[in-house]
Amino acid sequence: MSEITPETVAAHGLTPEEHARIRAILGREPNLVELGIFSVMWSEHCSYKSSKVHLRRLPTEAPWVVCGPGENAGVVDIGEGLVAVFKMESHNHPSFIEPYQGAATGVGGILRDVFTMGARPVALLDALRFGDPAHPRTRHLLAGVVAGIGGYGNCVGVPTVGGETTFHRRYDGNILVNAMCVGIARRDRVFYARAAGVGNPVVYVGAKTGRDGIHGATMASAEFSEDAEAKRPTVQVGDPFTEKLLIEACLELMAQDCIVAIQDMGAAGLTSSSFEMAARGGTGIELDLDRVPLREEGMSPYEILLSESQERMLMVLREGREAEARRIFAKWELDFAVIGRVTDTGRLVVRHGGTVVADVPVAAVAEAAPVYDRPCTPPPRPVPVVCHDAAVPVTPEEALLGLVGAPDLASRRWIFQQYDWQVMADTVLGPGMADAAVVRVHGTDRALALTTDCTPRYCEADPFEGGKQAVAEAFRNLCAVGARPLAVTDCLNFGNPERPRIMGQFAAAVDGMAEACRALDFPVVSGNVSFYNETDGRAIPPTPQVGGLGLLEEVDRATGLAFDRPDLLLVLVGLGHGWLSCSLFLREILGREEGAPPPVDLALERRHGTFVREQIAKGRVRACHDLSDGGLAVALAEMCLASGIGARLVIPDGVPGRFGWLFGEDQGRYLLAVTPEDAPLLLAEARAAGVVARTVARTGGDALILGDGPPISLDELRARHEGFFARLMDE
Amino acid sequence: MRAAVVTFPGSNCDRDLAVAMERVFGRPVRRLWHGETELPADLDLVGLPGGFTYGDYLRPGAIAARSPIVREIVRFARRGGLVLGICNGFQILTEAGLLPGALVRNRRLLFVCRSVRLRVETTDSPFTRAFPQGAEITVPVAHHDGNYLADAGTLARLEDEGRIAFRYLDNPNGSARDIAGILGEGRNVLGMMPHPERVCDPRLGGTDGVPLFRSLLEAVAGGGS
Amino acid sequence: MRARVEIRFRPGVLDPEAAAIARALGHLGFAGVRGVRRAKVLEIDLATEDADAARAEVERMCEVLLANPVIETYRIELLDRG
Amino acid sequence: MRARVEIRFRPGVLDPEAAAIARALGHLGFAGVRGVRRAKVLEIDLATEDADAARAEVERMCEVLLANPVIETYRIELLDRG
Ligand SMILES: Nc1ncnc2c1ncn2[C@@H]1O[C@H](COP(=O)(O)OP(=O)(O)O)[C@@H](O)[C@H]1O
Ligand SMILES: [Mg+2]
Repeated sequence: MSEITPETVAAHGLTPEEHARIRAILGREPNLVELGIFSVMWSEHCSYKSSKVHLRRLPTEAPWVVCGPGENAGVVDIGEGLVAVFKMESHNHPSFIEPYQGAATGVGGILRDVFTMGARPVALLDALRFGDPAHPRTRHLLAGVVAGIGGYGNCVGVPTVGGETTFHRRYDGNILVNAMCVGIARRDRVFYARAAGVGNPVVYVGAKTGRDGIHGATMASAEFSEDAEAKRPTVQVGDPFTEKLLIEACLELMAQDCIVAIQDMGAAGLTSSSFEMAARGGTGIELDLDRVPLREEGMSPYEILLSESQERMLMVLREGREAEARRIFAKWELDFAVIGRVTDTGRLVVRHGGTVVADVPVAAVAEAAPVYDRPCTPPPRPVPVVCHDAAVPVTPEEALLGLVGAPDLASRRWIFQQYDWQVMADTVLGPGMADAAVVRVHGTDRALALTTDCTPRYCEADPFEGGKQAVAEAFRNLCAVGARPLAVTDCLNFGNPERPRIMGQFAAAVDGMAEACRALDFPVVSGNVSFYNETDGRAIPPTPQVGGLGLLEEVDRATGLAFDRPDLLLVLVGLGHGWLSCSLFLREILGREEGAPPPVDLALERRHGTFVREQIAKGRVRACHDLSDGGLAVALAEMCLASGIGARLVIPDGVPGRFGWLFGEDQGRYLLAVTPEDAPLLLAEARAAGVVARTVARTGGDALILGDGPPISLDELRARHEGFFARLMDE
Repeated sequence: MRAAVVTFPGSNCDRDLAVAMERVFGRPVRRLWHGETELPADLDLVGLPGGFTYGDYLRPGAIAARSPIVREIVRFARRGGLVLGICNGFQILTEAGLLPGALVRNRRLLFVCRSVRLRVETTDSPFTRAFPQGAEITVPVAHHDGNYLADAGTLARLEDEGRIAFRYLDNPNGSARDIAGILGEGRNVLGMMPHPERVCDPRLGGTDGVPLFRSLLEAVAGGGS
Repeated sequence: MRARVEIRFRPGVLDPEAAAIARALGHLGFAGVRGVRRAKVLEIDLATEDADAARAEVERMCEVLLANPVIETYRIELLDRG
Repeated sequence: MRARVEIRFRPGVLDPEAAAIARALGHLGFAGVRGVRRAKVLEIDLATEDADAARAEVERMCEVLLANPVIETYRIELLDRG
């Protein structure tokens, strides 16, 4: 075994102090395999060493939470003996290197996190951030990422029902690909990754192990082989077909009483899966690498342990049930191998070729994992900028046409048409149809509502308010379809945590999220942190992506964007102050990226959300949309486009600024379509509930009219809305 | 109506198809595994569902078309049994030689999932008899390889024999003559790219697929096509 | 023995992927591209060392699975094990 | 001038399609199949008749569009116009 030099240690991303700690734990110098194990277990990705102290501040509990952070995915009760299992994860860097495979394997990974807990995956969402549309790579990255997400999700047969896509030059060198998966399981059949039962077999299932994505740091150590370059592709290739078989086989086995613990092999593959199972269960595990199904010849123990080959799972079975399990995996033509046992030694002992190649104490490694409270520079609190009507060189109609065709607001049809969002035949409201996707819980009258949200320009200006806003917008999008918001998953994408400014952004965003989650009773049950999203010292805007899940008890109440008829009244819920600071209007129309984002009043947010949900439950709301980017005018335009029916918006006398009234992004607001008969009741109940609500528009015709301005035909509006992607992607 | 739906490795609309059939037929649908070497003796209808059998590797439907059960389905069809192939099921039927032509990559090369308008071109089949003549319906497509092609002679014969069951009004994939679905020579086999099973439940945005399944029910109750 | 099977669309079958590649090359400024055709190659390692047996076996593989005669033609070549 | 580009996965990159084809051949009774590898071939007709210019141009096409260097390698061959 080669000698461990300071260079080897550094190449494994470990500091000299961490190296010393390893020596103290082992009572000796680690060998290379052990160094590899520590390197991945103590990596930022696996250990959350920079984020842990902050993540503790997020609320994680509620009566309906069955399992919070710490397992493969979060679990919440959705009634009728069922639970929803969900999580979001990033695959940013791989998607930048190889957009198709990077995004595809991102989807594969998040699916495994969900079905490993015994849930059948029922929906996928994707939150994407690209660079400037004019940047030469953007088109290629966008095409590849979308094809990869579709290529994987469509093939496994899980509908991709929603997501988010925005563009900003600050993502030119660091795109974000965050994928969320939601599954449904029986409450009494949730599986955890906690090894138990000394002597129980440890079983490997799925695809064979190759030299995929082996920890980049190790490339530096020359002693592996001369042709290391050729032998070690760092890009993993996904095989959705095998994943589909793996889902079916695992769920079939889970219906039997064979499994003690199960864990997917994600980052750091066999190492982290076996380690985490043992750590959670307080046991030891013995592995025999000679029994691992391999795709290539001559793989070293180091490579086998650290391979990130996709579509693999590790299980602990009840002793004596191997044959039954093997039969199921044989039926699905998947590899199945007993590769080890659970022990009571508390150590991970790995053998290869008859000798022990690694022997490390599990609990000590987990407990001694470094935790850093890194220096934080609190972000400055920006001041709002004001924008007077006189400073706007365009008409409101021109501004609206500009906004609906802007990269961040244009129709995403080009994207979601490449996703099968209907497979499984339970998608009630798909992409482009509502503020949140609505997926029926198969065989019941219930439905889940799903959304992803974050407004990076707010987070950049003020990470605390931005973090709050991301949670509040998710909450609002769920309420807007009539769902009761239950819980949140997140994916916190930031720059280099070793820089105090970045760490300050992170801490503030987490604080903002925590405050909103607490106020809205909307706990975080799973999540993921992605640091080091920066190139040449330029970080992405802070992007704490939030994934929200809500529950509708009556699927028939699910409410979309589209009016179903003319002569409906549109009621605006919530009060606007014409907040244009940090708005999309300011950026797209006036070319100014500045000022404080709109503050979120969490008490109002909650009150308004509850009111909207109650009105929807009473069957009074024919269509609903929350107000977000682009404010009232854009929300109304989107509703008109979704329904093919026009509307006339009445601008009240005496508003301080027309542009602020039309395009301001004050938070906590909704637009509800109601019949003239229902409107008085709804308005009276609003008053009683302390909710500001007023009628602002009436549906009808085939144009959108802003106040006494000229009509904007829906055809023109649509051409602008659809034009951006058509131009960008079809030349 | 005694119907069955086959599951191959990689099928993913098998449940959807069975649910839609059960909804319209009002009775349970058998589920068959691709490895089975015999069909149940008393079947009226076999459904080949959508999905990505064998990951669409080699050619969509190619590997599944060589399964033991497909040999039996070919025999069943030759005896006059009803066979419905949707999306990947259509691809399997062409690969198995039960239907002429082939389905290749969409002209724009992208996967396409959206609703399309179709015209029912013939009501003279056990799959379409419950539609009004010339009916226009809205049915979703979701595929990467739905671009139907066949040689000129085959296309002419399909037209002459009235075997084009459905035509796109807004062709999403470049199919020759806007073909969305075709009948076999005996009119007892239908392959189509759009997914009628996705529009059998008003909650999912439409019921335009129901007449297709009702046609089958009538055909079987009426003792043949 | 190793066999190499080259499978391509029959003449006259429009290949949208080849057409797209030709178009993309044009857009990228490769003005001299007159046309693009595509084929796929499968290299199959066989147990047998008998050339005739190998060819016959691969011929059957093509008929049974590897090529779709409605749209494709194929050509088999035997290679020394590389 | 016609160029022929053969593109294949780098060694070690998973090729699930090739594996599925090998498995399918096995199921169909071709017991002698030891392994399958896949490649794709692009035949490009070029305006130029200068071999060096053609090779340089196709080399650039591979870099810019045709091959994905992260997972693929390619080989260029010049053919007489067939
Ligand atoms: N990457 C994506 N994948 C799938 N659907 C997407 C994606 N990006 C946007 N969408 C869908 O497009 C629609 C419009 O997106 P967006 O403008 O972000 O909605 P909203 O403002 O209502 O939150 C939504 O239905 C959303 O789910
Ligand atoms: Mg919204």
